[in-house]
Amino acid sequence: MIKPRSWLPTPVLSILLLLVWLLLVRSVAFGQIVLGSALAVAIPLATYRFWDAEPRIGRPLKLLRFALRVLKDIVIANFEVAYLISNPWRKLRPHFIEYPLMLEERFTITLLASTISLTPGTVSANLRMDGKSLLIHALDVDDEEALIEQIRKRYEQPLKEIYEC
Amino acid sequence: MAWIVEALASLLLIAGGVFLFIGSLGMAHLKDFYMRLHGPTKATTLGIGFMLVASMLYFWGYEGSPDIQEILITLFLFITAPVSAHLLAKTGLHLQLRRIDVTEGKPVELRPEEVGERPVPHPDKGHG
Amino acid sequence: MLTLALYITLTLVSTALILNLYRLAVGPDLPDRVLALDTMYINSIALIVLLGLWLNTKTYFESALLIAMLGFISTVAVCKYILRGDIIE
Amino acid sequence: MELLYAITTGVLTACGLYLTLRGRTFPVVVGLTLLSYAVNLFLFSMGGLTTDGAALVNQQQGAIADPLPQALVLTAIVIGFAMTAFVVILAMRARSEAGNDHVDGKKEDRE
Amino acid sequence: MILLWIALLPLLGVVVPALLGQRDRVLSTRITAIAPALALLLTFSQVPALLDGETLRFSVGWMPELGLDLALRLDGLTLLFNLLILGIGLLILLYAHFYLSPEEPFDRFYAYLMLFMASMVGIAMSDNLILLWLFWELTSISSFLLIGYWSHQSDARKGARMALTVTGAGGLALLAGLLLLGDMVGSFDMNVVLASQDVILADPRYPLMLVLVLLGAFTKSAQFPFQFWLPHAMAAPTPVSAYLHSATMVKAGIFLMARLHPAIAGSELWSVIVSLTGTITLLYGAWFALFKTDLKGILAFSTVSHLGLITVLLGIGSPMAVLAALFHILNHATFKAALFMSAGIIDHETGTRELKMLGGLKKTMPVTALLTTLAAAAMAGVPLFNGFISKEMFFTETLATPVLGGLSWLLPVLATLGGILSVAYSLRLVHAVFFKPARKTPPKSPHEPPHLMRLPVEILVGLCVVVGLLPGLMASGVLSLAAQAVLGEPLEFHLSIWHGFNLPLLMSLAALAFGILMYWRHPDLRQLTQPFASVDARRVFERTIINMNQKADWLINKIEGHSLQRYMGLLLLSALVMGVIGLAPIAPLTGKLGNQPVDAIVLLGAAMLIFGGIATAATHRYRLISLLMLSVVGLFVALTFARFSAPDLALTQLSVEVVTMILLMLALFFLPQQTPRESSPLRNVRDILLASALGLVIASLNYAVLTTDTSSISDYFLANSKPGGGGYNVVNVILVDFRGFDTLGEITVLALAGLAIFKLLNRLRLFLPHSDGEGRVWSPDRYPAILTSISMALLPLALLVSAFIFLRGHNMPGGGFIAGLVTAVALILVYMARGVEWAQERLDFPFQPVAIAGVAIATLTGLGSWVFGYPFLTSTFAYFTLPLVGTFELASAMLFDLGVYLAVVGATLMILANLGKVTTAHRPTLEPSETEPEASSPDKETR
Amino acid sequence: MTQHLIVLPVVLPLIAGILLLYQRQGIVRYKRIVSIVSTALLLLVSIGLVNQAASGEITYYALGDWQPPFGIALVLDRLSAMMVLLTSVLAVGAVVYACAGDDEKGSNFHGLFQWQLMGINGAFLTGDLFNLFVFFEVLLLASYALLLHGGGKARIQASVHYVVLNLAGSSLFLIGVGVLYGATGTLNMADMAQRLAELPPEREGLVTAGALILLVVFGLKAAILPLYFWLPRAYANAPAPVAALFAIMTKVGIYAILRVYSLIFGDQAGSLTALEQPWVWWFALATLAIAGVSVLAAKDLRLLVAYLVLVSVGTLLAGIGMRTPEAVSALLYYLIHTTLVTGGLFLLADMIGAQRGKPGTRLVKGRPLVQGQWLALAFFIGAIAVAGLPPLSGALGKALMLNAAEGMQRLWLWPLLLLAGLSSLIALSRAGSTLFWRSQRGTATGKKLPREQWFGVIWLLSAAPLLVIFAGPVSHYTAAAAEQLANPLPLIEALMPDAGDNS
Ligand code: NA
Ligand code: NA
Repeated sequence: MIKPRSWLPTPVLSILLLLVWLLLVRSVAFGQIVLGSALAVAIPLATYRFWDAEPRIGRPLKLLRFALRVLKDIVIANFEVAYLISNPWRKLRPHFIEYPLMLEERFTITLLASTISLTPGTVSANLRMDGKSLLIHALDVDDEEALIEQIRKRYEQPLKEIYEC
Repeated sequence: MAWIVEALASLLLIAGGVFLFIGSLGMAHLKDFYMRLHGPTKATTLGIGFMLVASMLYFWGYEGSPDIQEILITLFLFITAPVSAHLLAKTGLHLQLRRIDVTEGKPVELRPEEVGERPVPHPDKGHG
Repeated sequence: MLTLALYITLTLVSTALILNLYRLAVGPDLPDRVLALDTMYINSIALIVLLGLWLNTKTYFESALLIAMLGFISTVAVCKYILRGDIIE
Repeated sequence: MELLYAITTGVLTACGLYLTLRGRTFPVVVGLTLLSYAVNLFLFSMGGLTTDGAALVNQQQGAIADPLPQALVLTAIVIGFAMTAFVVILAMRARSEAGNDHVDGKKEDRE
Repeated sequence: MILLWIALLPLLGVVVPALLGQRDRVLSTRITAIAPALALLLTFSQVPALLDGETLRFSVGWMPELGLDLALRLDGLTLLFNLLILGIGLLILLYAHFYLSPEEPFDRFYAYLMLFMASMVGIAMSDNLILLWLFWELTSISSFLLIGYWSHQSDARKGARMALTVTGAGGLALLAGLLLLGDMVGSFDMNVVLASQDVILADPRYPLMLVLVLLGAFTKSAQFPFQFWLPHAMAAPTPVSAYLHSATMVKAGIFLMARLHPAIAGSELWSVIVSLTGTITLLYGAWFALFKTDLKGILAFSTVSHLGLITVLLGIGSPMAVLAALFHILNHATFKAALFMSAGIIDHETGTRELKMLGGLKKTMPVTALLTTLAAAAMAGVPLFNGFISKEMFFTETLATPVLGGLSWLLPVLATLGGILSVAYSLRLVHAVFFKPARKTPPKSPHEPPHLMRLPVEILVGLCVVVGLLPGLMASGVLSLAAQAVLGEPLEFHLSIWHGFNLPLLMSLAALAFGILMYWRHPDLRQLTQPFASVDARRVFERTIINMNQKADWLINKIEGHSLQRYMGLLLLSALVMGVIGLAPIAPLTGKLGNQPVDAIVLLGAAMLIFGGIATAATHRYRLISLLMLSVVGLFVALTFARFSAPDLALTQLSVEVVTMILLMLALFFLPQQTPRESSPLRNVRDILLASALGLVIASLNYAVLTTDTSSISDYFLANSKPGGGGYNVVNVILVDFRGFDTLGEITVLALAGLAIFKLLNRLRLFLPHSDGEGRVWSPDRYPAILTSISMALLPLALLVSAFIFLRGHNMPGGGFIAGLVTAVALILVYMARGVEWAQERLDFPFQPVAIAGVAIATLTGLGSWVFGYPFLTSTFAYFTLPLVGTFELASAMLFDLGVYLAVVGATLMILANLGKVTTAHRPTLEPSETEPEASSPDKETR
Repeated sequence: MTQHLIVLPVVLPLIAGILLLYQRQGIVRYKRIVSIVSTALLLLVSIGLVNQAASGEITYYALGDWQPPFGIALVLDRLSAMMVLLTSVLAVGAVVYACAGDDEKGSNFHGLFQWQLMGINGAFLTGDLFNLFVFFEVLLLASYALLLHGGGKARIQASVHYVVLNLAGSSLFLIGVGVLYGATGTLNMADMAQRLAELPPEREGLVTAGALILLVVFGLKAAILPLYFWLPRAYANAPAPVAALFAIMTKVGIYAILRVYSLIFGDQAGSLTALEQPWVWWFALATLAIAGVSVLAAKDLRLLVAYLVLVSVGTLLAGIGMRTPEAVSALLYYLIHTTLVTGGLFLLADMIGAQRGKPGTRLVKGRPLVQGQWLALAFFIGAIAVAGLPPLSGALGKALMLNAAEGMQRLWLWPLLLLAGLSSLIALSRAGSTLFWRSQRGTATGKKLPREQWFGVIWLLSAAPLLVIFAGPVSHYTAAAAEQLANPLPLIEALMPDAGDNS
């Protein structure tokens, strides 16, 4: 595990950047790795000041698992929504739901909000000014509480574990 | 082998197209703004994802070497699409757009402190 | 097979774009139009991908990447404009 | 295809020109922007329309697009952007000086 | 060379008073006088040569392209005029020394006077038509200065302007005439011209030329109907009147007629125009002279009259008539200069020139009275004075000439009438001033002037008398030389007082007798003139000018209208006409290539573009919506570029599009959100027609070019991109190498835009909307949290992408420009998400140096090639191999591209961040409704 | 270094601009020194260029070592050398004048000024049609910025018209260049000329359309009749040193017309030869007529000078319309004269306005002026010169122009030109007598004008007598330049030695 150092303030970001670089250049040649690493070090150094809170990733593996879960949810739930939208006989029951947040940090809240938006059926419509709850618009909901519970369990909890503990 | 890849690619391609279409269809025919918002932000994103996978598969078959570069586009879309959706929803709330009657939820989506102060006359009412 | 798939997909995407255009034209509210525009941007990524498959080239990859990365900024700007008027404050 | 392309350019030009003939600064600016889009399309096509032949000489291909108009258009886009930026802020400034956004800075507002 | 000195000396004389300043008038007068005196001496020194029958000439080339030479001549005519100009000029200088009051800036006066003298000498000596014209107009200008010398007086100003306008206009006609004349003979050389009468008279353009030249002469010499300016020029100080209006300027026209006589006279047209004009002028001037009550007014009108007389003689054109004319030039100059100076003395000593206030000055100013009387007698043509002889000759010639054909008898009668009038006004002048008892007391108590001031008058009067008594001795020499110069051959003549008892003598006597009678009865005649007297030429002139100004103002306002819409309409109309003219002859618009088949993507794109374009125009009143529509066009333009094999353009268009949208929205915030409906339906229809027509032309042109098969220089670029430029991406290689100079200009433009916008934002007073278009208050959530987080996450990724795009540009789509825009957009997103203050804290360097550094790097890259002896912007590239890393290419073009990158980042941020910052600084924070729409703020330093 | 001489008029101001603009704040002295030194160097360089071009040899500079027609080439012939020299002479006067304090009334004056020079010189030197566009944009954007220097409502409003029209003009420029490229396949003007010789007849219409659309653009910059409307207010409202520099801006349009149509549409162009001529001729005459009237209408000295610029535009374009070497020679002489003199008059008007206080340059009664005599003298000289009266340069220029007209041309040109001269005379005499003679009683107040300002005015106005004294050599040069323009073949051959081989 790479530790943050003064010349490498955000190691995870740096690794991510290096990966993105290699994807961009479509090559894993040594020269590109060198160049990519240089950029992966230099860019965080240049943009370090723009991060107001340093997101520490407690458990990277858990993050990966979380990402895969979200991906799966996106695919599966999308089929549902596609069905909902394209079925003209179906009466939709849209909802505005107030979702009380456990998360505190802005960055993690953003991740949660994005996740909610990406998973079909829900859009995070407004983060309250006090940062304590999230207004969600849902396309078709029977049970408000169930939805809140599902979001809490599937997304917010893991995020909290990954970042905020 | 090649034909399997091609078939898979074709399938994914069409699937992507269908999702795009549904996303836009939703945006076109759903009853209120908040509902329309759902279509594009998700179905479309997924549609693009499918098509990119199709493209990757195709070029793998075509060039012979795997290349997952197109993942990046999906990555960027996953980062940016929710922001658009979020801000659009926020804008809709700000403008107090109509929503269909069946919508349930709190009567006021925006709390008083989120609405701002009392309305003021627009200074350039004179010409628009 | 792929050619056929391309045709089908192209038809779907085109229809999607025309639907976007419809929403853009009729509104009724500003956010609807912005949403339509935003969707149009994303759908055009599909067009570029299709073009790449069609022509067997990855020359246009960066164009798609750029839309994915920067396309939302126009949307953000308009939203901010409606919300706050001044988009850089 | 060429005919369709030309018609498109013509329509965009006409729309842009119509807007430049308006009496308020903002539509004029929008018109100039639209006009520059149209002109860029026009200039771009002066080397002919090539469907599959980006001017990258390391890729084997058949017909290669004329790279020169492309380079010219790139320059024109940049210059057009610089000019648009200037003129729109000029419009803003003119409004703050004159109190209205008429292109002639007229005192009275007729509505 | 001596000729050159004669011409130059007065010109040098201009400098003397100007240099001496106003310290010592005596010294100044003396030194100033040296130049003309020397010139006069030099002129005299040439007389022997002239007597030998030579015409002295001097010439150096000046402007061969125009046929202008510095060519001078000295012949009899020049001699005569030089004597007048320099001789009387010297006397005037002396006179002016006393005339000007101590506090007046005499240095200026002297300088003007010398300038005038120099230009008169120039006219007299010019041996080149163009040169003559140059000096001619110079007299107009210097006389303008002299007449307007007392510039605090409205009369002086207006009189000066009128004189300038009339003589200046005449000068322009003269220029045309002289150019025409030169064209007829093929040279502007005076000798050639004077020897080419046959050619000239035979030329069909002769009448036009003659009229133009005579217009010049008549305006200058105050011939009818251009006489009106002269009396008003009397607002000038008297030395000026004495000089300009007796001896010199007004004689310039006469001189011109005399000078060109051998070339352009000798036609019936000449005789008729010139003598008729002269006759009318003669009578007109004389008639009005009789009724003027201003001393100088009388003299002015009498001058007009006498100039008419000389003109008549030149019109008659017979050798003796010419001689008479020359003689009268001399005589008139002497007596009229004397009279003007006397008038000046009277004015100077009594404080008035008004006849009504003068009278009985015989007692207080006996010498002046005597001198004036003698000069007036000469003017009246009393025997034993010089005026008598020339007038006698005039009468003789009027009797002899057949100019008016059947009406030939009329001319002597009119001449006699002129004589009568001249006697009458001369008598009136003398009698009223010196002999009649005064009706009122003048402002000052009159006394004789200082002797030196009177001296010039004495000399001139002396000349009048001596010439009158001994005409043969005093005048024959110079006159014969002058006549020879004008006539081209020696003239045998004999000047004497007594010619026997003949008809001319009878006419003279009749003139004297009836003149006295007329003066006696002139109050009765005054009734007759009343209706004419009310017409004041100056007022008419002023009114005409004012009228002209107003009409011009009206017309120009009508044409210009201060309407951008009109200007734009005209611009587009011009383009339309030009385009149609080009398209008209293209028979089949479709060229050899023909159409490629349309496919679905193209159709879709075209439909989108057309929709977007029309929607942008149609919704223009709802500005934000219009912007959204514009965005559709922008997007599909980018896709069109991609569709037609231009990935670089697609990338550029996409990134520019984003920035443009942000920019337009930033500005829109401070503009009205909607456009009022103010164009009339007619205007809309007109605009739509105009725009569509031009759109059609553009489309046709586009189509015609698209289907044309043209071989272009691009093959070279494709072939040399890799071997010569080191890059596979030809577009990029063109940008940074083949046409790097364009790109250098382009980034300069971008940096300039940043600088210009910075100027615009300076001290900006903003008109701030307190709420949106529907009166809704702004959302209080300034920086939506989700947006702020995403902007942070995106920044490093965007930087990475822009590094990627930058580095691959040379070989693949990309390059410094696009990379720069991506960077800038990512940073702008931070500005949008976090606000100016927050972002500025972290981007705590100014942007201008970044932009300029970009231009600097590009420039330095270009300059680097000088070191190796190559032209500016020559690129180089090389391949390097490092262990493990492998072979890679480094090209100087990449350094150039780095310059582009920096310039783009710097300029874009300069534009957007500055704009954002300005708007934010002015944003009302407290009670929105109570904040005034912004007071001026100090020149804030934004980055 | 001498082989790089041709590119120096572009590079020198570019570098100076970089030095000046790098820091927005900075020591005023330093900026002034850099700016003046650079302009003075530019003057030296351009003297060298004229010297080089005077022999009649045509030299070119292949940027990036890419030979024409492929790369961009700067072409030095008598005309371009002359224009560059004229620009730098004008610039010296303007920049020194600005150092009296105008430069400190806003940001970045000197840097923008230098870049404006870069744009102007580039436009004069380039042999490439698209590069001409780029330099047009450089000089335009710099001029926009400079026009706004010092701020003020009137300037902003004048700018709106100026900028918007020129933006539309830029679009037309691109269309024109595009069509010409599409029809001929090249951008190098000499190459284009050569290709026109073998142009298939079906493309003639295209070339005509492109060329005529370009004519509209150049006409807009040159301020020909239906397109001149942006000029009076923009010029009248510009800060003095900028207005002085603007005196060369219309000449850029005139130069472009001269260059493009004499080179590309010379005798070798067959039926396309001189296609611009009738348009230029008739519209020039109309411009002259309107300008003559406008001069009478002006109620402000600056506006008057602006209209006098318009008179000169009409005159110059009429010279182009005549399209004979004599006429071109005449117009070049006149061009030098009018550029420097109107430039000087703009400066002078500013000085007069400053001395008069509240009435400024409006032609109304005002207080007496400190240094009024000297101002009057300078005004007098400028007025005489610009009205075309002897003994100054305008008279010779006008005589040359009139003399160059042939046959029926005279019938139109002579009356118009002479009457325009007369109306200038009337207007200027009125202006002069109002400003200097009709002053109110009372003592003159106000400060003495700075030496820099006097230098600028004298520097520029001294052209009026100098052009007369050296009329011979100057007109000899212009005649030779005109001769060179009339026969573009040597230029084409100089740029493309293998001309004719690749037919
Ligand atoms: Na590139
Ligand atoms: Na702001």
